[in-house]
Amino acid sequence: MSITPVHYIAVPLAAAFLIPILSKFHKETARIIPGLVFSYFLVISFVLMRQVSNTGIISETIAGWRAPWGINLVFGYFSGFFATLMSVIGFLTWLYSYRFKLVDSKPAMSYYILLMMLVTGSIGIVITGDIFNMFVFLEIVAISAFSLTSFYPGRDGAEAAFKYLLIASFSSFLILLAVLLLYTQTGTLNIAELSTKVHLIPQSLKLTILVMFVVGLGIESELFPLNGWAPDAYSQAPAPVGAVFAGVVVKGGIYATMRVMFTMFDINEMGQILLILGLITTIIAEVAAIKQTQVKRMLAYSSIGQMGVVMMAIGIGTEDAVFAALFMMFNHAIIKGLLFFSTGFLLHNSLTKTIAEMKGVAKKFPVLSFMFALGSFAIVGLPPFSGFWSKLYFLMAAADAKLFSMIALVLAVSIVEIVYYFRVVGVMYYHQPDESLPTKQPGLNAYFVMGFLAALIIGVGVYPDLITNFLHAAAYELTHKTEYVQTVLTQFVR
Amino acid sequence: MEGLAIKILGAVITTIVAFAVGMTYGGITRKLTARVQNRVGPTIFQNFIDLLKLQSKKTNIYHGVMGHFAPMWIITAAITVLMFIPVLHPGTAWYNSWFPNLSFHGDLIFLLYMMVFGSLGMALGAGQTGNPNSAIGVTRGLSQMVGFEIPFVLALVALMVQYQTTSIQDIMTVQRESGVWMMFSNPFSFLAALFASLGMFRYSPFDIVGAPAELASGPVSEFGGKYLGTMMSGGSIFAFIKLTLYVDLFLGGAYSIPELLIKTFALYMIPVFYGWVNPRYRTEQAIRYFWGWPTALGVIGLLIAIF
Amino acid sequence: MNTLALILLILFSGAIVAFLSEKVSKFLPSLIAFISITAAGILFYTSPADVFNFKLSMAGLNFTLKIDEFSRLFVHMIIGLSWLASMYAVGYMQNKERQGTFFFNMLLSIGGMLGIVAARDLVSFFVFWEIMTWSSFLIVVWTGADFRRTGIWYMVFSAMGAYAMLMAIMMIYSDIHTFNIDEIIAAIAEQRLPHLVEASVLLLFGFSVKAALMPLHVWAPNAYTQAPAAYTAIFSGVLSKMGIFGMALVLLSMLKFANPADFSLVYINGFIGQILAWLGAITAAIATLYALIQTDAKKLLAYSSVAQLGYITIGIAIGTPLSVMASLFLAVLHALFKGTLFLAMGAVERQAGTTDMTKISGLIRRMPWTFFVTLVSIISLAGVPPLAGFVGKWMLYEALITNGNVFMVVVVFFSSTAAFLYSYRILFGIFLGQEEDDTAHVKEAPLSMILPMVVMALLLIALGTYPGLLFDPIAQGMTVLGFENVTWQMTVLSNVWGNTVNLMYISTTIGVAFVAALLFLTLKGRKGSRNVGTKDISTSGEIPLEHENLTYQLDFFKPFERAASPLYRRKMTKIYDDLSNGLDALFDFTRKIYTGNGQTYALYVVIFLVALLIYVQNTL
Amino acid sequence: MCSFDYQTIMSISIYGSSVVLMLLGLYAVLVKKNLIKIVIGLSIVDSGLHLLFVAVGYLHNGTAPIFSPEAVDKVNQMVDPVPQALVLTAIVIGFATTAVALSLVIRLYKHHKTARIDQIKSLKW
Repeated sequence: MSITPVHYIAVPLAAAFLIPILSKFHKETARIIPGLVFSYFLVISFVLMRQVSNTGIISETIAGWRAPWGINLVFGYFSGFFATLMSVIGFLTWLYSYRFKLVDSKPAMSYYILLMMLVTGSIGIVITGDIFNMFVFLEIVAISAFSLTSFYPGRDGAEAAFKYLLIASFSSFLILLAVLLLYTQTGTLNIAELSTKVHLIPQSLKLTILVMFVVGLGIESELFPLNGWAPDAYSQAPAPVGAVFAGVVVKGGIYATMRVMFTMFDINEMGQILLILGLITTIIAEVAAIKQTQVKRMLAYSSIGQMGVVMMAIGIGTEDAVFAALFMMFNHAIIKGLLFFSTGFLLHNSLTKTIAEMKGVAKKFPVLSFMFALGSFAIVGLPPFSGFWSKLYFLMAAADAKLFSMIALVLAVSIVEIVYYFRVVGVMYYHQPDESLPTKQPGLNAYFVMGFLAALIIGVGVYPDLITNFLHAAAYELTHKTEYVQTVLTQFVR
Repeated sequence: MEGLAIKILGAVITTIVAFAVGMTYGGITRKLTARVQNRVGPTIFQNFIDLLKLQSKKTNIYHGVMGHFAPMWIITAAITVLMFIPVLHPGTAWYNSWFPNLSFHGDLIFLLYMMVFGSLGMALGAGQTGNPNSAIGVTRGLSQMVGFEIPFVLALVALMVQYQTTSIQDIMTVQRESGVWMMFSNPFSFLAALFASLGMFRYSPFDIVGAPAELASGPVSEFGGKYLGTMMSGGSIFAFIKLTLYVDLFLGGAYSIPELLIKTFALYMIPVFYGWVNPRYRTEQAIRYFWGWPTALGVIGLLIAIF
Repeated sequence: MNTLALILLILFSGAIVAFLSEKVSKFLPSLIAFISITAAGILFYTSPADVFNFKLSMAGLNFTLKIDEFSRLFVHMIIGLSWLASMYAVGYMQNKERQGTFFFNMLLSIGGMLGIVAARDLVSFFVFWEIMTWSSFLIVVWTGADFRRTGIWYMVFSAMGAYAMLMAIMMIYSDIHTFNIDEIIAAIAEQRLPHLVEASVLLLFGFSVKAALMPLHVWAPNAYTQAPAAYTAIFSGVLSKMGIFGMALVLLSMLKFANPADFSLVYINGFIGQILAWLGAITAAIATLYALIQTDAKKLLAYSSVAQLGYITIGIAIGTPLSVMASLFLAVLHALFKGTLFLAMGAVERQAGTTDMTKISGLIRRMPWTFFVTLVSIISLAGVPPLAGFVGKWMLYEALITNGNVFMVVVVFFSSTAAFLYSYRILFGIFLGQEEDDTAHVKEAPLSMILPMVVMALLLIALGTYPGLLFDPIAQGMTVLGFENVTWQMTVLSNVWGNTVNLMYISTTIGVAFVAALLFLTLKGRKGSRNVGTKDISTSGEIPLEHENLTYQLDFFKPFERAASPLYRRKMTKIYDDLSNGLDALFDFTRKIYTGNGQTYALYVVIFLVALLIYVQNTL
Repeated sequence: MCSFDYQTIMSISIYGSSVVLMLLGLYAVLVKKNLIKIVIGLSIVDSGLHLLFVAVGYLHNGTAPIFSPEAVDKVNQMVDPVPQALVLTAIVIGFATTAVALSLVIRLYKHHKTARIDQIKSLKW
């Protein structure tokens, strides 16, 4: 039974179905099965990536219907990078939250199912070749994200989830409308065929569709006017879910935007607008972050800011810029993951989760606070860590495009970033802890996860070639869509 | 070898001459001041008498190492600066060759710094003695020094820039060849330097450093016997040095000892006259005084020198 | 394995080992740090000159590290001073905790500095610059005192400087698509760099932050005071020279090589040079004024470092062979005497508990060696003849006068005369005056702390009469930069107009006169003299009581401060405080956009959609 | 002259009604303060969109797109099946979202004791 992309979706759905039944007999299964699923994800992505490296893009048809009619799954370097990243983050989150219990001791079955659905939905977005199918996966991700945000029974969880739902339903409405208009004009839903037929659409209608896509997906990838829901959702979700939001869910939205911008439509029309949007997002997010008193809300704003910079790189549109965007997303996923994981335990028992509560935490949790400090040094972009290289490549791409005022703004904003990250590190290390601090040390699995992420950050930082040529191939594949269209459409000639 | 012997002999003679002239000028000034205040006043050689008395003291107390070194710093500084001042033009008179000016014609910037060497040494010694008065005196002396250095430097820089040299010997040769004293060729710099000299001699209006009544003679208040004697002789050599410096820079330098004596005495009388009629300035008034008109004159002199 | 890479590897791995070894025993990190620096030093001095270049291509960029003659001078400084400081730190850090982090960051910043000096391409230059910055940041906040004002301000200013530099690097990259410095210089010579002016201004901005020039010096006093004294010696002695190295790189190698035919380039270089020189002069003057009124010795020294850096910047900015030589000579000298002074202050702090001059006085009897070392370095700091400081100052003045910027000479002279004031202040404040009762128990600092200080003091004395020892490496370095014939002899200084100062004569005369006076006074007064303590003084009659301490410490230069009061009125920190408060209010305003009401977010989405549609329809 | 034959009237009315439905729903979501009214507005918008989906695939007196032996020649008479498939999924998704929304409204009401959205903004700035 050879491994194909469809396993990414079939296996978790089956598992999601089995868990409630099995957990009737034995409580622990709810915890073990998602682990198996995620490790199977790792195996799939490893095998498929090896297959991609020697045979190029894999395009798999489902249910026998060939490309333009049936739904097909495409797994190239570009989608492969996202899928692998998401499965790694998913696996690490599962391992980190292995001991995770809802308030009482009963293992939170719903938490594990929803986590699995979240990661599967995102991977679905990434590997599907059909635009409506992508919409469906977007909705799966959205719904599981609503319920995860409102996971804690407290008051704010419900409020954050409702706001998220309200805005996300706008996004689904817009995307659905755009898909419909596309279908009426081109008569097909397959992305590859759409890219060949999109020039038939009259210009004004094409622009409307493009705008709907940008706004719809912009809500998912947290662009400025549309990201009202994001800070609330991140801060109310449990810490591991925050890492999944930052590492996986946002990436899905941005992947969809890139696929729409680069493969379906022609980028240089909307590039300028995306550039400006990204810039405004970064500035406002970082500026809001410095004024935050709650740690997770601050991390939320900072990840919106990082995504703004990624959106700017996409706006520039050259292959180097896309490479920088991918590298930044990779860095953001692992560093933000580390930050969320370490804050998860540092603020385990504090209700308000404010920065003041982290006073003098380094004395009681030396390793955790070291991890947080390492994360904040890396995300700010200081040299020996991986954050520096992605910032450098982004600036080089922007310099090639002669956007100096933009570079200046990005650098100014990263100074703001330095201030609020180092302020937190200062509070952690250089204040006396009040005795009431609970000394509940995290389990071994959490240490392993954080250690792996820290090693990854330092490893990529010291020797970035580990992933740069892999990312160059992904960027090349995105910006030169002919190969993508060929493999998908030639299917039905054979 | 033979030249070296002459040089050493010349050095000793210069020191003696400087010491003698410095002391007698001190005595004359005390005599004149007394006369002005219509009292008889001590003999001209009163300074020598005081010195002998001090040196003859058998026991003297000292307050630790730095206190012991303070007088040596002053006398060393005095002798060193003396060595680098060209006292007389290399002229016809037989004894001119005795007044050595070491091979490199005495650089102006070196002199500016060397004068501070002495006062810093004394300040350290004064500090070691533990007497608060001496410390207060030192601070006033240093602050005042910052005051009068500005016009002094303005004047010197004007000279240096105009004649493209930093050595006194060249300035003397310029005056010798052109026949015009520097006093007349750039008067503003001369005036600025003159005002600065008022501060330099720490004579009456600017004598807050060792204000006799208030600070019990300031920095030197804890030194007695031989130490005070050495300091006095060092001080008088410094007086002679400053006078010859001014003569060399602005009054065309002297060809013979008598001419040198006349010019230096004339210059010395200016601060003395000025001192008789002025009450003592407080430190910030002194500084403001020096940063006022003298600096303006110096700047004008400098502007003239440049264009 | 290339020796240069090996040296850097030793330092960085030494840092990690030192960090981990703290768990093993409290005493280990300082030993490991000392050993790794000695190893790096031995490796550097024993291997031949041409072996020091190292190419690495990684992540699509190629990095070249090469130590040429000019950077060799800075490497001498770095290794020499950090070796002595690490020897000192073995004693100084004895009973402090968290030594692991301290030595980790110390070695990291030393490695960073070596990297900067050896970097021949802008990216590795920037990488090492950032490593140096954040490792020195971690040491500045090591004691944890006053984290916000000292630590965050230091990091923000260095980040501003670093990112200005990064912006300049990107501008250069966008023009000629390379980071290699030699190629950039070639491109400048052929006018293929349209962004030259903006890039060089930004680079100089970055470097003047590190060299603490006037408007950007605000972080320096606090940072130098808060950092532990063992590191401050390196911090103010050598780390600030990286800014000078950078300025030399931009002004002397980049802009200098622009061919003079193109009037604009020569004009730019001259113009920028003049502004920078004037900035240096004003920094020197104002910093010296602020140094006067300090009561804490380390803060006083910090301001004096800012002033000395001002002199060095003037030298570099003027650009004539004599002025560059003067500034390099002063740079090395400043590393020596400022290093010694900070180490001495560390010794005083360790033995007497504090360096606040209003609390301790009269330590000369208790700590004679520290006093001797401070005396020697203060004399050379003030520039008084027998010692090396005079040589540097003389060359700087000659350069300024012969180059014709006379008003700058006056400003520099004013600040160096005022320097005498704070030189005396620090000597008197700590060592002279009457003894405090509670410092009676103070003992002299241990040998491992005294040794490095005495070595540096002896070096200062030697350089006083034989500056040639230092002129030789400087001259070689300057020939690499392109200054043809720099005339120097072992003991004679000469300027363009032919005036010379023979240091041998000066020293011998001073020596002879001093010995003569010494003999005269000690021999003559030997039998009768009596050594009395500082309490037996004639204060117009009354005899001071036993416990009463009459030392004059408070408002030491009040009269001078009153006289120069207009200069003290404008405080630079106030401007930055207002700026940060203004920004804070602006940030608070912008975050109010997220009102919290779900419906308003929905409204934002709809309005944005309509606006985008209208915009897109009629523009594209 | 535009002949208002029966077919155009039908299509215009369907498209028109779907647009009206959408605007109506949008109005409810943006203006109405009560949470439940907002959720209802959302479902109205969804139903408007589903109507549009179906209308797109509509063919005047077309037949159901089922291949039976006698219907093989009437292919061009068949109604386009793809939008209908899409609308089914869209309806299910709309239903799921509304279900989650209502459960959230219940919990919000339990905590905040109010159903007005402008009073539920403890998470701000």
